[in-house]
Amino acid sequence: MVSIKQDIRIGFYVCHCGHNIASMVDCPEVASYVEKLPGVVLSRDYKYMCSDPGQELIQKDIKEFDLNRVVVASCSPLLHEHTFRTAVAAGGLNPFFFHMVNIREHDSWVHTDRKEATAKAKALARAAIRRVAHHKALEVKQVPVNPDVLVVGGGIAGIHAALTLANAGKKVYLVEREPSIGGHMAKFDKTFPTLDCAACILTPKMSSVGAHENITLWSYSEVVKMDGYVGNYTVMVKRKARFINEDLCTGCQECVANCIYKEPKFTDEFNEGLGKRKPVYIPFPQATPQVVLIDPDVCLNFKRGVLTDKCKKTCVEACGDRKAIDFKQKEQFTEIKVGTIIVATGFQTFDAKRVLPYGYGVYPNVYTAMEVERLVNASGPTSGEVILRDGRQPKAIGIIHCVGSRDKKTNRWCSRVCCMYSMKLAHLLKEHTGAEIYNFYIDIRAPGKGYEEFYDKLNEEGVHFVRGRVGEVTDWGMTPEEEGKLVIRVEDTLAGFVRRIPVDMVVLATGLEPQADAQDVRRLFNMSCGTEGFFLERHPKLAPVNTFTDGIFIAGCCQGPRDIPDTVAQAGAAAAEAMVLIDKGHVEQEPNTAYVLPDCCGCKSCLPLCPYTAITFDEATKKAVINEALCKGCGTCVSSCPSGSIAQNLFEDEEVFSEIEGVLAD
Amino acid sequence: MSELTPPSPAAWTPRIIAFFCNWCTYTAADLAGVSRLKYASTTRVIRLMCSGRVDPQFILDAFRQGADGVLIGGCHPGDCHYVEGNYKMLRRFQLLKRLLKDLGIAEQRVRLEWISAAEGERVKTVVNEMTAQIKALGPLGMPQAFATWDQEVSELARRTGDAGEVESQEPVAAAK
Amino acid sequence: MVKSMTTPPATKKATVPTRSSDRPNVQRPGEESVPIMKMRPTIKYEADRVRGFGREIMSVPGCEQLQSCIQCGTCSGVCPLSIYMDHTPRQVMALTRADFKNEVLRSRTIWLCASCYACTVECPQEIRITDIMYELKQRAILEGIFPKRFPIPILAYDFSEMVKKNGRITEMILVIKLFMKTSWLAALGNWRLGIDLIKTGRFSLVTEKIKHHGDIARMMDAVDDQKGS
Amino acid sequence: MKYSYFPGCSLKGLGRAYEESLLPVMKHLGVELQELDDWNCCGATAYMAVDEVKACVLAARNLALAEKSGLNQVMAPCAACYLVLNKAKHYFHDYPAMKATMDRALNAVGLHYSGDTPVRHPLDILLNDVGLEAIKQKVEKPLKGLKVATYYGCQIVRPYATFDDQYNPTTMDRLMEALGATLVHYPLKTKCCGGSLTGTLPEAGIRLVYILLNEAKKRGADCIATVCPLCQFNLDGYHSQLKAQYGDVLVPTVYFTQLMGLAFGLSDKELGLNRAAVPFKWRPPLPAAATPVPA
Repeated sequence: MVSIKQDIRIGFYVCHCGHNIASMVDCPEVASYVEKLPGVVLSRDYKYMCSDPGQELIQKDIKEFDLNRVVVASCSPLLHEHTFRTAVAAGGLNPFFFHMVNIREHDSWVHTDRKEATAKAKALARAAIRRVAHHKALEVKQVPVNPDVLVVGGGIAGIHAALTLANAGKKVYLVEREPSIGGHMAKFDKTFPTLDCAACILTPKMSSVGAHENITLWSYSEVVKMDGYVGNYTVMVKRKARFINEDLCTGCQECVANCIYKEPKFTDEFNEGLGKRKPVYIPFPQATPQVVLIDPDVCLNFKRGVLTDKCKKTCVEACGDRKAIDFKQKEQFTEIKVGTIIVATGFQTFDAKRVLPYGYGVYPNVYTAMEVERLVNASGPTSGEVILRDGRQPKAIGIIHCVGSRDKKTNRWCSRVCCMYSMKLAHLLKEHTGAEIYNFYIDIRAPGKGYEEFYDKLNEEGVHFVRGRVGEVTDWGMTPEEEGKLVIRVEDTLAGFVRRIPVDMVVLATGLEPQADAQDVRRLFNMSCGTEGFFLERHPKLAPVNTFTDGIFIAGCCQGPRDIPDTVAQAGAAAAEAMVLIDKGHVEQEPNTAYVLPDCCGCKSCLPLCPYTAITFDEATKKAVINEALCKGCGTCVSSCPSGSIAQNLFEDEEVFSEIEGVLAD
Repeated sequence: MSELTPPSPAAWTPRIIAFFCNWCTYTAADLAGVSRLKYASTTRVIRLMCSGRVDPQFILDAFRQGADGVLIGGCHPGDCHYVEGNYKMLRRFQLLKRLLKDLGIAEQRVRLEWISAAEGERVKTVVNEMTAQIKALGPLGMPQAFATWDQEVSELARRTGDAGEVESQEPVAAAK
Repeated sequence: MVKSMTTPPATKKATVPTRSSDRPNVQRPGEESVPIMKMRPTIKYEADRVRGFGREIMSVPGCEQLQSCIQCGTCSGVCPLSIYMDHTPRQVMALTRADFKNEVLRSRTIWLCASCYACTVECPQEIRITDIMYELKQRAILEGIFPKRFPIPILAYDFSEMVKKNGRITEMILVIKLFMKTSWLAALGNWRLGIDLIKTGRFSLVTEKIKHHGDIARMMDAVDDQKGS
Repeated sequence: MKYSYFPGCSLKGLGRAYEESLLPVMKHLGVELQELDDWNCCGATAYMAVDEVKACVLAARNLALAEKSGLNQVMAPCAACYLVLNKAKHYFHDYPAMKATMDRALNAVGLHYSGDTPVRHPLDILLNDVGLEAIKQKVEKPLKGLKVATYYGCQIVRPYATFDDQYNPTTMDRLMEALGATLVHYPLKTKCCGGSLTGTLPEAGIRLVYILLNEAKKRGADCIATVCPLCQFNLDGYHSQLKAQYGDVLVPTVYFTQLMGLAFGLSDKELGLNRAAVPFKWRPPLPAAATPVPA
């Protein structure tokens, strides 16, 4: 049989994890099986190895039985490897004389036959026993953390995270793609369920960001490149040309008033296309920074984005001595160094045109919820008056929930906020128009503080709730009362029959989905995405703002749909996580780096393989050299070395071979 | 190419060695567990930091030690935690497949899959698919084959009266 | 004025506490007045379920997705014929999944489905409702549950018999047979149609047949053999 | 361009005007059609209600015959046939048990189906194989001034969206525009005509026909262009009941191929235009002698 070095004394522990493992794996049997394996001095099964008594058991055994290797078979090493290494170290051993076996996520939870699952647990345990005998003592490397933080995205999540960090004295770079921070929240009229005005609660935070000495705000900018590792990231930011010198612009907007275009005539993005703006404009009155910008696509001084200098430039005249307008401005690239990054890039609303039966884009009186937010807003294009595209005031309004949510043909997830914002809009529309209002819903989801009460309130206000997903919105009337109206055809599922309801206005409660470029952002920051395209958290319960890349955190709707309070809470959590690293001052790096063995023949074939240029060639010794600081431990060079002269800590050839051998040795 | 093995016994279940990268596929397998997806208990996962660490020798050794199949899981192209380790693996994998073919090992016995951390469902599908395919192929039985060959060679040597030089160096005893 | 209206007899009994004469009768022209109130419990007991029926339907190719129905009612909302149904398509889905076989197979709904597939393409859970309706029709025909002289199953049956015999359909013969079996009155009501068809040269009683008309029967037998085995 | 042609029972019966107009129009465009030898009923929707498996087996015989004919593609002009043949093909690929049954049944009559033969609709062939440019060049009498409501019905776009959009198909729209006709905004283009319910449950069926006709009339259509023999029959045949029940809502219903024929300068007789109960009297204006036909 396989020989084990004489001095190897292994302690083995199999965890029941309550019933999680024990219900599918016969833990005592695994323990007694392992006990007979060569090198094993002691083998135990225990209810909860990760508990304090469990860890203390390991420490006690190490001393009592003079163990020099420890193997724990329990859950995933991604969850508790660190816990047990710490326990082993506390017992006086080098923490790397430990190996962990995953018999929960990879065994008991995914199999249905107790015999097979037990056999698999034995095989995995046996492999670990063989492997751990080859383990070496290793030292953890400490790397300092740069205390500066980058926050990407200036919606409410990014704003809150940046302010939290800045208030704690950290230096923050806030990068926002749009000309102003504020995100979607800046467009909302009121917020549910308290109905406080979105601008009233957001604007003060926006101004604090603009004025904070610890925050460098770069609006109209994008991150284009990220390098480095936790604690030491190098980031390239593209600052797009707004043709205005931000330092010189005072936000007086005299240029806007004096633009050659007397009337605004271009689509106003902030008002969802319901209003107009000029080529030189400020996105909205409370925009932060209070700096105008010029749209080269429509400005007369440009033609198709290229400077022609053919306009009279009344704006420049109006600006006068301030000289803030700079038509020659080019985009700039700035490199910054930070230790941690918070990604809060938000969401986009579902494109209602994708659900054809609801007629968005076909019937002018079909609106998206975002458009209605602007329509009921006092600072919106109609100053808060609800006037339809055809100039009428609606007497009956249908609000259709779940547009682009809970639908396998578009987005299958529940967007979480639509029920509540639909009810908010129902309330506001009722208040503004006195119209008859119908909500068409599949299920009302109101699970938040004061949310169910808000639903009650709406019922009391006489808003109709019809349980049924609308089949179609049509413009053909079957009865005189339907003529000239939009007709909603729906099954009232609680009444049990089909209804046709004529309305003047249809509001589509569009869902939330990942930003169109979420995949690019994910690659940029080395994150993962869930199948639906939102950024993936490290653990759905226990690490909701961490990502799989250390030092990179996520907050807000880029991780999944959520409302404002949850977003703010999450942004605070992300800021706190960043501060943990900053205040600790250093990070520990897994010592899984590669190193060159003396028998390197100098063939150089490993040099181009390393994406981090950690391998160089020493002309004096004619051998490859690996810079431990640059090596990230992927092991690609190890498996590619033709002479087998590169090895990797924690993943030595003999360790892997013995694992293969062990796992198959039954 | 024909396989080396006799038809499979009824009660036999395949043994598949899976080399999963730490960042994507291992995490996906964890997710499959957390989601309580159910799949065949045929795989034994060996965790590596990156699919780029999978040495072709690991695969050959797995077969030698008695594996019926080898599954390698890495991040999707473009998503590698180490930029491009998965591409390096892909390159090697193509060459290795040719080698295995020449050795008479059926193509379906090795499989390279890109499974991201979010694709727990994919782990289940791939494992089940591969299990079914290998079940159809039957056991590979390399250790037994080695034993037979060794026996033949010893026999030959005994007959030529020079037994000492060709004694088996393979740890065939590892196979039960 | 209210008093002059016909009061439904049932409400005269003291079962309704409020005085009936105080309430305006909201009867619309053409609508029946409330019939005599017959007491019939609508409660369903577990024994009313035909256990396994739902599973059985869901095991038919194309019908698997029924299990993920969220009862949103989109199917009924888009169905052009749901306005005539006793149970809306959504209710049929719920009843099927919950094993209420008798209620489903006796429902008018399955016969009203015109196979336009609007529900199937709109269903947010990608349930192939039309295919489920087909399956339910088949079950009903198989079990002989449909009203006497009800034309749709008769049409379907005649159709299949004619195909089995001739390989093709001669529409006029099919239509005439249908009217004979169901209602002469209906045939009379369609006399204009017949004249039109004759006038426009579309009325033909010459049987369409394929050359190898034995083929169809052989193929059908092959299917039946397999089912039997 | 040569295709195997599966007419289906309707095109030999109630829908013969479809075939009568389809064949000369295709010939005019240089598309060769070879009628599938000894084809049988496609399986159609009524059969689906009796036995889905058998319906698929019926369809499979036609697909096998088409494969045997050596012509790679089969054209099915009737919407119901088009759907059933496609559905059988889907089932053949998606459900191994269904495939086994089909194989077995075909084997009993010495046929074999590999699962490849594409089933094509004439609109698909016209737009994608022949091309609008080639069609435009054949237009001699543009349908100038004719207001058309294009009506696709259910089954060529549902449940399988093969060559056109499921919600808003446009192939016929583009074809009509190429012929010089004016389109009427007709959002009911994929609504149901009632299918066989017009005969079996007239109250329900004829109401659907009424909605279709009424909206076409309200929107000013001179005719409804259709692609399905059953749609044409329903929209055309029940005029007396419709009139009695709903008043004058009639709009002539024609096959799109008949309109193509008119634009190509073919005669009424060649196009079966005399076969409709609600006569379609509009004829393209003669092109001005001096000006060439705009393409």
